Amino acid sequence: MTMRTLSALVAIAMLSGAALAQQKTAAEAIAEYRAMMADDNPAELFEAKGEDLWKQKRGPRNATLAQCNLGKGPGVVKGAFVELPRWFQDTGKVQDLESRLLTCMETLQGFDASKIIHTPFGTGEQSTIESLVAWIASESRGMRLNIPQSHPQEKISYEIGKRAFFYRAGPYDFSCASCHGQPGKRIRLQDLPDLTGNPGDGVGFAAWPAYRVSSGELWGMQRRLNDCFRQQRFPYPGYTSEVIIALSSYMGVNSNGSVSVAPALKR
Amino acid sequence: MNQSKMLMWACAALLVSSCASHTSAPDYDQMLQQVLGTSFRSEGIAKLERLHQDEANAACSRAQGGKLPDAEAEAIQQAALHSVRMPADGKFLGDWREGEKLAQNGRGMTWSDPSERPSDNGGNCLNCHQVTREEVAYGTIGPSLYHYGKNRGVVDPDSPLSRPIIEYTWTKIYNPKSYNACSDMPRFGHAGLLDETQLKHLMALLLDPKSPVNQ
Amino acid sequence: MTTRRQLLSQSAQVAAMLTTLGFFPERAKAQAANFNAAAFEAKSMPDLMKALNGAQPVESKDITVTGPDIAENGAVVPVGASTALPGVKRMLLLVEKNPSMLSAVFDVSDAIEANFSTRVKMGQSSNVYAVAMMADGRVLYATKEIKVTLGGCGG
Amino acid sequence: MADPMRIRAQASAEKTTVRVLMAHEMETGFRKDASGKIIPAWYIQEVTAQLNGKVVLSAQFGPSVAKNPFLQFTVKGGKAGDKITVSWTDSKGDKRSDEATVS
Repeated sequence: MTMRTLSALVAIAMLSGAALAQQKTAAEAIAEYRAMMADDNPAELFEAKGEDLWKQKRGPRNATLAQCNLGKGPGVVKGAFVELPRWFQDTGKVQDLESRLLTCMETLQGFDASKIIHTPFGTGEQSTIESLVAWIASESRGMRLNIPQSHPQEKISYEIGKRAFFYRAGPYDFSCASCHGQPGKRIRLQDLPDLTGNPGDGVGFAAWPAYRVSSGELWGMQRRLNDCFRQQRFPYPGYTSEVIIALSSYMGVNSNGSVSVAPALKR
Repeated sequence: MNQSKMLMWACAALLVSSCASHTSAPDYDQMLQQVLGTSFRSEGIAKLERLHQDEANAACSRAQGGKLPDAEAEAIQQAALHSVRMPADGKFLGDWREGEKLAQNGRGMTWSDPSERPSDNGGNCLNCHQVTREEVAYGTIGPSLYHYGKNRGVVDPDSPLSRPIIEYTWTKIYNPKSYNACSDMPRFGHAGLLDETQLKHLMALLLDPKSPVNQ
Repeated sequence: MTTRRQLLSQSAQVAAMLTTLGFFPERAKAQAANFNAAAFEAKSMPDLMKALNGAQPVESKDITVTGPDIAENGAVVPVGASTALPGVKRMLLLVEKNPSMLSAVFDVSDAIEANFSTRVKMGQSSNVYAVAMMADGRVLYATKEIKVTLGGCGG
Repeated sequence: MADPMRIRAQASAEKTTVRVLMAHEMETGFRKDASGKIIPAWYIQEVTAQLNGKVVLSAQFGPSVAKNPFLQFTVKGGKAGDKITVSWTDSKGDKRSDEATVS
């Protein structure tokens, strides 16, 4: 037992030099790649489309979203994104940006929200929402997250989100915390923000929605978390389901004070 | 839809009895169960039953990343240790080449995968561990496994001297909770993620002196 | 839904299949007037030069190829081709191990510099070439290896 | 109809740097959809750029140019107020043209 421990310790000491040098090169190379991609984020294409869609008369009622209340009053877009999720009196619910957009599309434009909920990501009205969230998030770019916790339901959403974050299950025994529960870790070469605290400006919650390089699509937080649950080997979380909104409350409130850079560019 | 409702009621019923002692503060754990029950649906091979926790996962979830009380951790580890089945033929090492393929393969068990059969699953090792010197795209959630066998003095895996480390490694892959109640690592043998042959290939990757892990 | 890795391996298989059948979807689909379908189907440098009426390429320090050493994702790899040499007619960007190696062709006019950047897909780690076709008939190139890594989450 | 491009043209002392993002799928013809059917190739094949109405660049793209293509090139001279026009034609014959003012 002691022999094994000793040899392991010696091995770690010998290893760290070589491993560190190699790690640094790979990390540097990846940093270089990301720097080359930093400007000219294709998310801009979605932002432009989203702004257009917001102002367009659409849906069965042929109405725009100009009167949509994202939390700061009808039609106020600037600064709304960094205060979501929040509690809304008219629906009596804590809503994130996407569930709130569904409410507006239903009440103002006459769309059937339940139909959109079952529309596959990246198609139909789901792609409308993807462009809308890109634009709405961009209107708060550079602002600090300031997600409210004053309403009791907002506190409950946070507490449920926290428990969902640590909920281990499924064939791999994973929870969100398996990957995002400690600082300084990676999966393959991708850095994993520690989402149990505030990972800093433009990191984690403060980076989404984002343009996903791997699929060439714009992903909102709903889709990001949907794919987390897929990788977690969980069953399928419904679009705008309560667990996703609760997790957003938890991660968002933890990130309060950090600058939002969304829509960012992600792997 | 029906299934999710059923699960919700089942969870609610369970919780009413188990949580009867808590009264004052809102019962967030019960609320979570209700939220899980209404939020998820079965998709492909990823059925709603996957939300069910065994005792170990429930205890580690409650701890929220903190340490479990010693007695609770010990009980989980003992139970895990007892779940481990050593290879039927007494041979622990397969082919490290196959092991390396499994280590690279991060697929398996998602709702977009074709089946839950071990043949459709990868070992996912590189997601969390360094394995060889050549592969730079490795994760760091787990410790580096580079020189795993070499560092532990495994010269001849068949030698009785190697036996303790061989059995330890098999146990660790089969059910990592044997040594760490809240280990982040999946229980590859216990959960039926990989079959015995695949486990042997991973063993060879780590312990065969010819494996790139030990170069 | 398929994963990226499945897609990559499938795309390689499909590419191989199409090659053996001698069938290329893009030939039938060429809609743009000046699009050189043969060049974009070339599998090797000699084939490519044949399609573009170019001489045998010679490596040159005067040509610059830019790109990262490691691409975090093969779906989008930033690459560039440039030279300060006068008399450049055309610049090309090639990815050696893609199903077809030619990614882009830039015709250089007097009004612009021979300096272009774009983003390409790479199915696997490969040499990337910047090629300059000169007015005097010379064909010069620079190359660098770009490693494509496998991703973790969402990969 | 295709979505608009994003064109940025910035003049410095002796040149104008133009950066373009185009909204396009750039399907290779090698990918399969969920049901295993090959998704047909569909990609931008030609790109031209004009400075104040005069063609300064013509380029050809293959299917290996990444989705939502990015292109950067440098025009000799150019000054604030000049017009840069970028046009593309894809393998289905669809076209798109957008204009930006040099800043």
